[in-house]
Amino acid sequence: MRWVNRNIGRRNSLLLGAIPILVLLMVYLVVSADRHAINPSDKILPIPGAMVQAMWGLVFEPDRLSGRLLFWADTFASLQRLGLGIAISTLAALIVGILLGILPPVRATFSTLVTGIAVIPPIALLPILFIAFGLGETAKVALIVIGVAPFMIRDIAAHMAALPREQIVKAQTLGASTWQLILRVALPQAMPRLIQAVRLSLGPAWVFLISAEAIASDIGLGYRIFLVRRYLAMDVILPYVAWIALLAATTDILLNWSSRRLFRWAHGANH
Amino acid sequence: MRWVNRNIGRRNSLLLGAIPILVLLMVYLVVSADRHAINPSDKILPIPGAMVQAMWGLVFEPDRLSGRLLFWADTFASLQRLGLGIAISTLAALIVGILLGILPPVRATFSTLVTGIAVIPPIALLPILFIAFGLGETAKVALIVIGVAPFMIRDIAAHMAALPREQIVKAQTLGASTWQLILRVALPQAMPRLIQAVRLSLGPAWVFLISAEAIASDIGLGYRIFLVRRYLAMDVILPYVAWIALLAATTDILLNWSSRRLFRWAHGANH
Amino acid sequence: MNALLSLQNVWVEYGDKVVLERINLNIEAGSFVSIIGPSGAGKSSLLRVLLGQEAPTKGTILLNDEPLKPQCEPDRGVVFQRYSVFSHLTVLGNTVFGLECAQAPLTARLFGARRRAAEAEAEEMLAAVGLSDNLHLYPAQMSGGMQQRLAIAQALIKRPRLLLLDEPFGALDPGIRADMHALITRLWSDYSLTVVMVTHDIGEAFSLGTRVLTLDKARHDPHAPHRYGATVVYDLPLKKQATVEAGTCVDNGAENGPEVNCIITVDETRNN
Amino acid sequence: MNALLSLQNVWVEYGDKVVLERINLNIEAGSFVSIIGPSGAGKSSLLRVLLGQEAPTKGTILLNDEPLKPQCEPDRGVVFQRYSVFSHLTVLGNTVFGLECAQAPLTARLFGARRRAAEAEAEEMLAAVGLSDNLHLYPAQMSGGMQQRLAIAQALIKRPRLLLLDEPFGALDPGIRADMHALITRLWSDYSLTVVMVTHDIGEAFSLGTRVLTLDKARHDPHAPHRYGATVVYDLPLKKQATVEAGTCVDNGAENGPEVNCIITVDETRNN
Amino acid sequence: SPTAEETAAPRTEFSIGWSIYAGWMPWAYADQAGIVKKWADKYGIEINIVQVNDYVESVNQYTAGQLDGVTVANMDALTIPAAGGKDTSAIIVGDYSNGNDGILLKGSDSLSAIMGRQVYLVELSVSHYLLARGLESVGMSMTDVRTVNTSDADIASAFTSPDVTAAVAWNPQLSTMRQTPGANEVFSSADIPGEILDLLVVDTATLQANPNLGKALAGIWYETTALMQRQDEQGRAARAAMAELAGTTLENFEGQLATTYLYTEPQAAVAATSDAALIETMTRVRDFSFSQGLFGQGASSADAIGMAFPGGKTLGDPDHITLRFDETYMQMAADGAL
Ligand SMILES: Nc1ncnc2c1ncn2[C@@H]1O[C@H](COP(=O)(O)OP(=O)(O)OP(=O)(O)O)[C@@H](O)[C@H]1O
Ligand SMILES: Nc1ncnc2c1ncn2[C@@H]1O[C@H](COP(=O)(O)OP(=O)(O)OP(=O)(O)O)[C@@H](O)[C@H]1O
Ligand SMILES: [Mg+2]
Ligand SMILES: [Mg+2]
Repeated sequence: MRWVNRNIGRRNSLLLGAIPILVLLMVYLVVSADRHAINPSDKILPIPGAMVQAMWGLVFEPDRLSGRLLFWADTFASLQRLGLGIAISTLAALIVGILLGILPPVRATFSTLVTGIAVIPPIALLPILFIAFGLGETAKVALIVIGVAPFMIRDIAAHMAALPREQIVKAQTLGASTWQLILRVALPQAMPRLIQAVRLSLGPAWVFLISAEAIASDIGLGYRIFLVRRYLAMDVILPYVAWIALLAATTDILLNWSSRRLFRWAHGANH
Repeated sequence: MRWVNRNIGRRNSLLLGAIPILVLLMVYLVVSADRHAINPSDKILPIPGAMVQAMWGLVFEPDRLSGRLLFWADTFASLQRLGLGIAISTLAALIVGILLGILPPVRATFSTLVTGIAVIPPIALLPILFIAFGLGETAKVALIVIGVAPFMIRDIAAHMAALPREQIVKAQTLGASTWQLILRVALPQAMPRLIQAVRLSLGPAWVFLISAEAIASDIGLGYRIFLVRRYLAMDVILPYVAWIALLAATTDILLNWSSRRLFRWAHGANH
Repeated sequence: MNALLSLQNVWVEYGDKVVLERINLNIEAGSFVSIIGPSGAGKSSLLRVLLGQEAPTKGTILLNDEPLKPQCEPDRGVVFQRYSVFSHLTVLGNTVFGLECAQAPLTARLFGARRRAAEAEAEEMLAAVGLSDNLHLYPAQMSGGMQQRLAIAQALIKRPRLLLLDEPFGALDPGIRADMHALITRLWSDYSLTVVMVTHDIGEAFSLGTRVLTLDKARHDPHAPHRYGATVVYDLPLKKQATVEAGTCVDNGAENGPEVNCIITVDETRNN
Repeated sequence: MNALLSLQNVWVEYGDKVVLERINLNIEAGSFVSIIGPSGAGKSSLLRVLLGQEAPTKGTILLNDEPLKPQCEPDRGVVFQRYSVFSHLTVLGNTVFGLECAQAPLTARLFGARRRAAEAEAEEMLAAVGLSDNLHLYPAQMSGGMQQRLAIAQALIKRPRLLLLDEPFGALDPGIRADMHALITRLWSDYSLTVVMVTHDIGEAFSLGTRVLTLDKARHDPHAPHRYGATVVYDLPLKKQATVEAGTCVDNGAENGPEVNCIITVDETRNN
Repeated sequence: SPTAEETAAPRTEFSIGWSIYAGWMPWAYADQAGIVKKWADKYGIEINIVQVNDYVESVNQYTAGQLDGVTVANMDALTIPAAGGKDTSAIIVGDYSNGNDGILLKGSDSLSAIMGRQVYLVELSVSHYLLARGLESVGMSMTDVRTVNTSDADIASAFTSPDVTAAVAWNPQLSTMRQTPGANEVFSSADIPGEILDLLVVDTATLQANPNLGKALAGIWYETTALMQRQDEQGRAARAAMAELAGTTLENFEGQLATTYLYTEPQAAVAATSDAALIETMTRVRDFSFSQGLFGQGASSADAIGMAFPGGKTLGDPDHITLRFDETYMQMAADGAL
C-alpha cells in the first residue's frame, strides 16, 4: 500500500512515536557511559544515578533556608509567569489579530507597526524592558508577551485575511454589521487557529521565560538552570530541561485535544 | 461604508502605516528630551544627536585594532549567520514538514520527537550544544536552526496535513506515486506557506542569532549590542536595534512580495 | 425610470480580460429575471456586480435611482454558485444567523423566548427545504445538495427585497427541485421580492422567470478570445408578467427543456 | 461471477448515522451505470467507496474477484461533485499531470518532445471540453463550469478502466452539456470504459446509461431518521446493453425528463 | 523613573541589588537571616535586597535608577554608572579579589603560551582588565591575543569545548573551569592584589538625603561578615547558608572565600580606602577603561570622569565627580558609632 494511505492506529502511533525518543535515550546512555569511562568526574553528560541523586533533594526535601520544596516552587513560579504571559498574548492576538485581519483600515494603519515589533529581538532591549516594567514579575511576563504576542497576532491576522470573501459578503447580506461579523463570523473561526498558534508559540514562550528568569529572578525553572550553570551542574540542568519538555509537551497535547473537542467543525471529516 | 469594506489604496496604506511609527518616534523624542533636562548625561534614552555621534565612528571610521568598519562588519557577519540558519531551517521544514504532513507513518514516528524538540528551550542546553558544535560559526547557525526549524516544520506539516483529501485521492487516480504526489502536489502547495513561515520565524531567528552572538563571539550585531550593554551605551544599542528592525522588515516585505510574484495562484482573486 | 435596478454601460474586466461589455439593463421591482448563457460567459460576475461585492470596471449601476455602493446590504440576498455556508455553524445556526443579526445588534445572539421564536421560524424554513432531520449537522457532514438547500434557506429566511441566485438548484434531484421551485415562487409572490436567477436549466428559466436574459459573446476574435466580453444577446420578457409585449416562443435548442408554451419577444437589445 | 465490480452486503456509516445499508451490486465490465436518488441519499458516499477513498463499515467489495484495497489506483478515474482541480496548476498543467506521472516516474515532469506530445494530447482533450482559449488560467480565475470541465478533461485523458463521475455536468449549460455527452459516449465505446455516473438529470441518466440505479431509503423511522440508510431500490437495465431483460419503461416523475422510449425491467433488487 | 528631585528627598524604602559572587553572598544571607530587617528597623527604614541573576543587568538597573544601590566591582562602578553621569558613592569596600579572577590555559602552565590564542572572556569586564595586566606582566599587549566575548553564564560550559584553550573568568565559574582536564591557572588576581575591588555603591543624592541608609548598610555588612568569619557552629551555618544561596556546596564556597580577601574589620577597609594605592589602582583601571572606549564615544580623555577619594583627593575632572570613595560609614562602624 502506498505510504500516503497507510493510516496508523492510535496505539501503533504511540508505539512508533516512542521509538525515536527511546533511541535518543539509548544514545545518551552510551555516550555518557563512554565519557565517564574516560573521565569519571565528567560533568557534561551525567549518568542517570547522578541526576536522581541531584534531583532528590530538590524534589523531596524542603530547602533549609526557605522551607520550600525548591523544584516545586520553581515549577509553580515559572508556570504562573508562563500562564500569564501566554494568556495575555492570546487575548492580544485574538483582539488585535482579528481587527487587523478583518478591517482593512486597521490593517493599513498598524500592520507595519506589528511587523516592526515582531522582528525586533526583545532581548536586545532588555535594559529598557526592565526599566519600563521594573525587576518584578511584570517584566518577566512582559518579555514573554513581547516575545510571542506579535507572532500570534500576525498569524491570526493572516488567517482572518484569508477567510473566503464569500463568507464576509454572505454575512453582510444576512444583515451583519462589522461588529456582528467580527463576533459571529471572524471570532469563532479564529479560535481553532488561535489554539494552533498557542501550540506553536509555546516553544518561544519558554525561551523567553527562561531568558527573563536568567536575568532577574530568585525563583523559577530558568533561574535554577542559570544558577547551577555556573558550576556546570548538568545533573540538575538536564532533569530540569526534561521536566520543561514534559510540561510543554503535555500542554501541547491538551491544547490539541481541546481544539478537537471544542471545534469539531474545524477538524471534521472533509470529503 | 462598513469598516470591513473600506479598502485602502496602496499610497494611503503607506501613509497610514507611517502614522503609528512617527507617533512612537515623537514620544521617544519628548521622553528623551525630558530625561536629559534632568540629567544631561542620561544614558538610557539618548538624544538623536548622541546616537548619530556614537554611530558615526562605527559606520564610517575603521576600527583602530582591526581596521574594519565595525558596523558593516557586524552587519555582514550577522546576516551571513542568519541567512545560513534560515536557509537550513527552510530546507529542513520543506523536507521534514512535507514528509510529516503527508505520510502518516512518518508522522506517527516523528511528530512526538519534533514536538519535543520544538518545546525544549535550546538556550537551556547550551553546554551540550557546545560539545556537539563547538563555539565557532557552526554553533551560532545551529542555535538558529534548532530554534526556528521545529516551529517551521510543524507549521508546514500542519498545512500539509490539512490539504484537501480530494487532492491526494485525485492525484493517485491520475497515477501519482507517493513520491510524485510529494513532488508535484505537496511541494508546490507548501511553498507559499513556507514563505509565510519564514516571515513569521524571522523574529525568533533574530532572537536566537543575538543570543548566540551574546554567548561567544567577536563580531556581529548581537555581539556589539551585548558588549556595549556592559556600559549601558544605549546610544549604540538603539541604532543597532533600529537597524535590525529595518533589515528584518525589509526581508519581510521582500518575502511577501516574492510570494505574490511567484505564487500567483495562492494569492489570486478567489471570489 | 422606475426600475429597481438600472445598469448603464457596465463593463467587467479582470486584468486585460474583458468579461462583460456594454451591459444596459433595467430590472423592475417584482420581476423574476432568469439569466442563461454558456459556461464562463460572465453570469456569476454579473451577479457579483449586482450584489455590490465587486465594482464594475466601467459604467454605473443605480439602485432606486441612486448609485449602488460597492457594499453588500441586507436588502440583497444571495445564494452563491458554490454553496457557501458558515462551516462553523450547524444547519440551525446558519439559518438563525440572519435573524439574530437583525434582532440583537449588540450580541448577535438571541436568548429565551426570542431565540425559540427565531428557531421555530428557521425550522419552518428548513422543513420547507427538507432539512428537518439534520438541524444539528455541520456543513462538513452534509452532502452537496444538502449544503445547497441550506444556503437557500439561509438566504430566504431574510426575505430580501432583491434576491440573487447563482444556479441554486443545480445539485438537487428533480423531486426536491420541484419543491424548491414551489417555495421560491410562493415567497416571490407573497413578499413581492425581485429575483435574479442564473440557471442552466432552460425549463426552469422559463417556468419560473418573468423575463429571460441570455448572456453571450456578441463578437469573437479567434486570435484574442479575451478581447471581447459577453453581453445581453437576448432579452425575453414572458407573458406571465403584467406588462408583456407580443412575440413568439423560440426553441432555444434546449435538450431537456419542457415545451414552453408562451408568447415572448425576441428583442435583440440595443447594447450590442 | 464475471462482474468487474461486485459489492456484497456493503454498509456505510458515519458515527451512528447509517448512510448506506445492504448494498448488493454487480457491475459488469463495459457497462455505463447511472445512479440517481434524492439529495443526501448516499450517492457520493457510494462512489467514494467504489473509488477506494473510504472503506465500507461492513461488507466486501471485489474488483476482478479480488478484494478492493482501500486505496485509489490509477485504473480508476474520478470527477468529484465539487470540482476539485489542483489550484496551483494551470488548465494545461492540470491536464498534463496524469500523463507526466505515467511517463516520468522520477521527476513527474516531461521535457522536450515528450512534453510537446503530452501537451498536444492535453490540448486536444481541452478542446473537446471547450477550454482551448484558457490553457494558462489558474482554477481561481475560472468560472464554476470551466472548473468542472477541466476536472472532466483531467480524468478522461487517463482513459481509466473504471470512471466514477459525481454530477459531472451539473454546472454546464445545455449546449456544452450535449458536447460532453457526446465526448463521454465516444470515449466509453472507443476505450470500452466502465462508467459509474451520479446525476440528477434523469434524462441524462437514461440517455447515457446502460443501467440506471436508484438509491433511496427503503425504510424510514420518523423518530430516528439516521437509523436507516439508503439502498438500491430500483435497478433498471436498459435495452441498449447487450444483455437486456424484458420490461416496460416507467415514468419516474421526472419533471424535465425526456420521453424515454425504452424497455426496462423494474426489478426491485433482492437487497431490501 | 524617579527624577533627581525625588531621589534627593528623604525616603523610607530602598532597594539594593546584588548578584551571585563570593564577596557579595553576605548580603543574601543577611536578608535571609533577618539582619537586614534588624538594622533597617533600627533606623526606621525599609531595605529590599533584590537578587538580579545577571550581573551586568543589576548594574544597568542601578544606573537607570531602578535600584538605590548595588554590589559592583570598582572598574564597573567607574564605567557604567559613573561614566553614565550618575553620581555614585562607594560606601563599603567589601573585599578584593585575591585569586577569585584568573586566566586559564589548556596545555600549558605558562602565561606566555597565550600568544596568538583566542581568549574567551567577558569583554570590557574586570576579566579584560586582568588579562591586560597579565599580558603586561609578560611583556605582551592586547594585540597579541584575540578576545572573544563570552557571557559569564556560559563561559564554564564553553570552556569544556575543545575549541577553547584560553579563558579568563571569575568565581564561581573559575573554580568549575579549573577542574576541566588539562586546565592550568597561569595568572590570577592574587598576582595583582587590591586592584579588583568589590564594592557596595549607592546613589550619592539618595545617600545625602538619607544618611540612615548608609549607616544601616554598614551595620548589616559588618555584623554579617563578623558572623561568617567565626569558626564555630554559627559561623559554619552562616557559610553553609551562603553556599546554598549561591547554589553550591560548603566546600566549594569556602574555596572561593579563600581567594577573596574580605575586609572583615572596618578599620582595615577604611585604611584600604584611604590608602594612596587606591588612587594608583583607579588610575590604572581608568586608563585601561578609556583605552577600551568604555567612557563612551563622547569622552575625549581619561580625565573625563572625576573621582573623589577620602581626604579631598581627586582624580580626573574635579568638576564632574561621579564616583566617590566614601569612608564615612565604614569609619562609623570602626568607631562603633552605629
Ligand atoms: N462526516 C459525516 N458525518 C455524518 N454524516 C455524514 C458525514 N458525511 C456525510 N454524511 C451524511 O451522509 C449522507 C450521504 O451523503 P452523500 O454526500 O453521499 O449524499 P449524496 O447522495 O451524494 O447527496 P447529494 O445528491 O446532495 O450530493 C448525508 O445525509 C450526509 O449528511
Ligand atoms: N480573477 C480572474 N482573472 C481572470 N479571469 C477571470 C477571473 N475571474 C473570472 N474570470 C473569467 O471571467 C469569466 C466569467 O466568469 P463567471 O464565473 O462570471 O462565469 P459564469 O458565466 O458564471 O460561468 P459558469 O456558468 O461556468 O458559472 C470566465 O471566463 C473566467 O475565466
Ligand atoms: Mg457561474
Ligand atoms: Mg453527492
